Amino acid sequence: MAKPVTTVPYLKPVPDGPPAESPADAFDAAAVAERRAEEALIVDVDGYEGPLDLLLTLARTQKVDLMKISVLHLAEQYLVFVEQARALRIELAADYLVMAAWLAFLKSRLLLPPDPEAEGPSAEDMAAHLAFQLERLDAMRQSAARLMGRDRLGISRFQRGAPEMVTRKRRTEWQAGLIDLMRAYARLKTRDEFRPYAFDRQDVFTMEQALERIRRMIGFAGEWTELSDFLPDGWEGHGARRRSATAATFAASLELAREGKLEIRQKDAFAPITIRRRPT
Amino acid sequence: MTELTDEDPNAPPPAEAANSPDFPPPPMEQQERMVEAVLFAAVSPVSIRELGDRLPMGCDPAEAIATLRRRYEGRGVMLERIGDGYAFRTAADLSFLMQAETVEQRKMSRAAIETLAIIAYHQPVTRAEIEEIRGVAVSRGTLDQLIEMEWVRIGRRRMTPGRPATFVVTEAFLDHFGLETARDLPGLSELRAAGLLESRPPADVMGVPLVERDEDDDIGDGDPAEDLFEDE
Amino acid sequence: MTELTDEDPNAPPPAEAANSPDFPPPPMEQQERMVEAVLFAAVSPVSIRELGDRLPMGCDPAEAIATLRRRYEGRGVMLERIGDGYAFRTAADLSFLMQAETVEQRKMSRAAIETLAIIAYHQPVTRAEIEEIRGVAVSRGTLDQLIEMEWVRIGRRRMTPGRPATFVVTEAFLDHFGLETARDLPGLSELRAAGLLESRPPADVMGVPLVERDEDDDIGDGDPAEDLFEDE
Repeated sequence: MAKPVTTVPYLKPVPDGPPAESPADAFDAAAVAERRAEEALIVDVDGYEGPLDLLLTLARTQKVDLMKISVLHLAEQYLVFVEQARALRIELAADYLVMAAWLAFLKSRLLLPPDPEAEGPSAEDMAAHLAFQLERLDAMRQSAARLMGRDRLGISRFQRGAPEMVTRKRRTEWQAGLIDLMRAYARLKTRDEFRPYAFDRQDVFTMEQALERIRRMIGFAGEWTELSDFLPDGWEGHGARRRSATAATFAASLELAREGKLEIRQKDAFAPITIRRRPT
Repeated sequence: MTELTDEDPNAPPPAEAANSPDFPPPPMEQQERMVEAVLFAAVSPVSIRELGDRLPMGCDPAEAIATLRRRYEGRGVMLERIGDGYAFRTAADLSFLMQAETVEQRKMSRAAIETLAIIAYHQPVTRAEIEEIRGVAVSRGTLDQLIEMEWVRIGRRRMTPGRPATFVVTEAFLDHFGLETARDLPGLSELRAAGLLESRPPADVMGVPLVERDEDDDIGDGDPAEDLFEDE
Repeated sequence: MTELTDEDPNAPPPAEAANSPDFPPPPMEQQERMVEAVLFAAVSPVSIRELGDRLPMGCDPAEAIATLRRRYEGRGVMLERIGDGYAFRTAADLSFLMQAETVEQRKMSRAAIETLAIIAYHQPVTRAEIEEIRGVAVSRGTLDQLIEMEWVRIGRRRMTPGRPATFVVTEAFLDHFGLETARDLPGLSELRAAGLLESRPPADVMGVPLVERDEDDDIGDGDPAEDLFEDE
């Protein structure tokens, strides 16, 4: 089984024309065979689904159960294939070359006595795994063929040619619960009750009121007059009403001073504020 | 179920024999199967003549059709004659199975739910009253939709000038909302307790009394007025 | 041919009654007709669940299927189980009559056919595992073609570093190849017994090198796949 591999049989050209019959043609036969060998190799490399596929094809030439394959022999076959391809100046894809390197490594490991120091899998393990991979790929290939040979739909079995369509009726289900109904009603009711927020004006003296009051009174007050004298009747007491009237009157005096209508004076901090009409 | 001949009824006739007049035609049992398969897979009705062309030589498609037709009598599908051809069709009484209902969940528009709420709380209520409460015109479509949903129906006419129609809620409405009667609708105080009336201004916090509204509150505060249900 | 009950078996159930639990389901004879009608009308397999949705309340589609299946044994059309569903398909032995209906099959490359077989037998399987088995990179186009044909879909991600996507076969695959379930793949148990369905090599064994490709596997999350074989 381990006889030296010199040729790879399937790389020999397969004659696809009538064999040369005339002696005159025999002269060229060798050249033709060589040319055909090149062509066949190109065709073959193109036809392989990667190095594992090539290995599987090579393994088949051993005509043994894949599990009993000689991996050493297989590695040699592969390396010869790659050499021939190189000799024919055929560009091999990178993965074929990587496989060649790996197989060369495996071959040397298989030929050398095992190194007790070596780590990792033994050469036998690697060889066994390669054999497993080939068998598994072969099994998948056979399974694919069996699958494609089944009674397939549209080839052997047929579906209904004129299916009857299901007419779709759309029904709308309204999503509304009691809570939605109540919310809607509540929304209406609160809208009725809702008004812009407003103060009760009873205790509020506005700046507009103060402005009007000062404008009316300042004409008579040519002299410095305390601001507190401008507070309207009934607002001079204490509490909210006085604070509101004071703030409004003070703000109004600032506004009139800005307009150039009166002057403001305060002798000290917290001293009474006095105003007078601006002399014209 | 079927009479077996000594031949395997599933065995196809030998390809060459099929169209040779020297071979006897397949048994009727087989011819029936063939017609059954052809009609099933065909895109449109198949005529006797077409069947004759497709079946092996010597077959009698008309007879196969006749026996097949009897076989499917009373079944879920029928072998029907359509024009010159024959085809399988769903039995007429089962056509309801060919309709699939898809249920679409939809939210009601704000206008619709508000109008519905007003009708529920104030029924019987006229359109003018609904508009007065909502403060906007009620489109005819909104009321139509509620009527189509079978949640609202037209009630008695109001005995006022113009005799306007009134709207009331239906049994289906009560059903949907899980109410025994419209009187079970929660009142305003309950809505408030449930936190549904929170948008009221926080007047009490300020200690300032609210200005009285001069507008008449024609909406019953709380339970709907008793007379609103007179026609129930 | 069929046992008649005292009810007219052809009478449709009253429309409102059909889905009301208060009405007894129609007799099995009727249920069988209904299932027959629905399955005849459909192109794709219909699941028991879908049948249950379409038939009146209280029906037992599984039982109807069983009797219907027996009824069509040996006929020109067969009631086939396909994954979770059922469908009528013409008997395979009559394919010689179907030249008119024969569907031009898309030409598949050897790589595509092999990849399909690997996915079917090894599912759920990652792309790296497919490549390990074939010893060659799987082109994106090959998987795309299988997915486009709806024979393969993306399954659950593998809970391993990188969370790679897995591939599984679909119901359309089962339908196309006439398989009830993926467990019925030809020779599956023998392959498993021979240890040939192990997609990962023992960790410590140095496998045949595979040239890495720089193409990204950017397949998105798919539906979680049932691990068809892992739970056996």
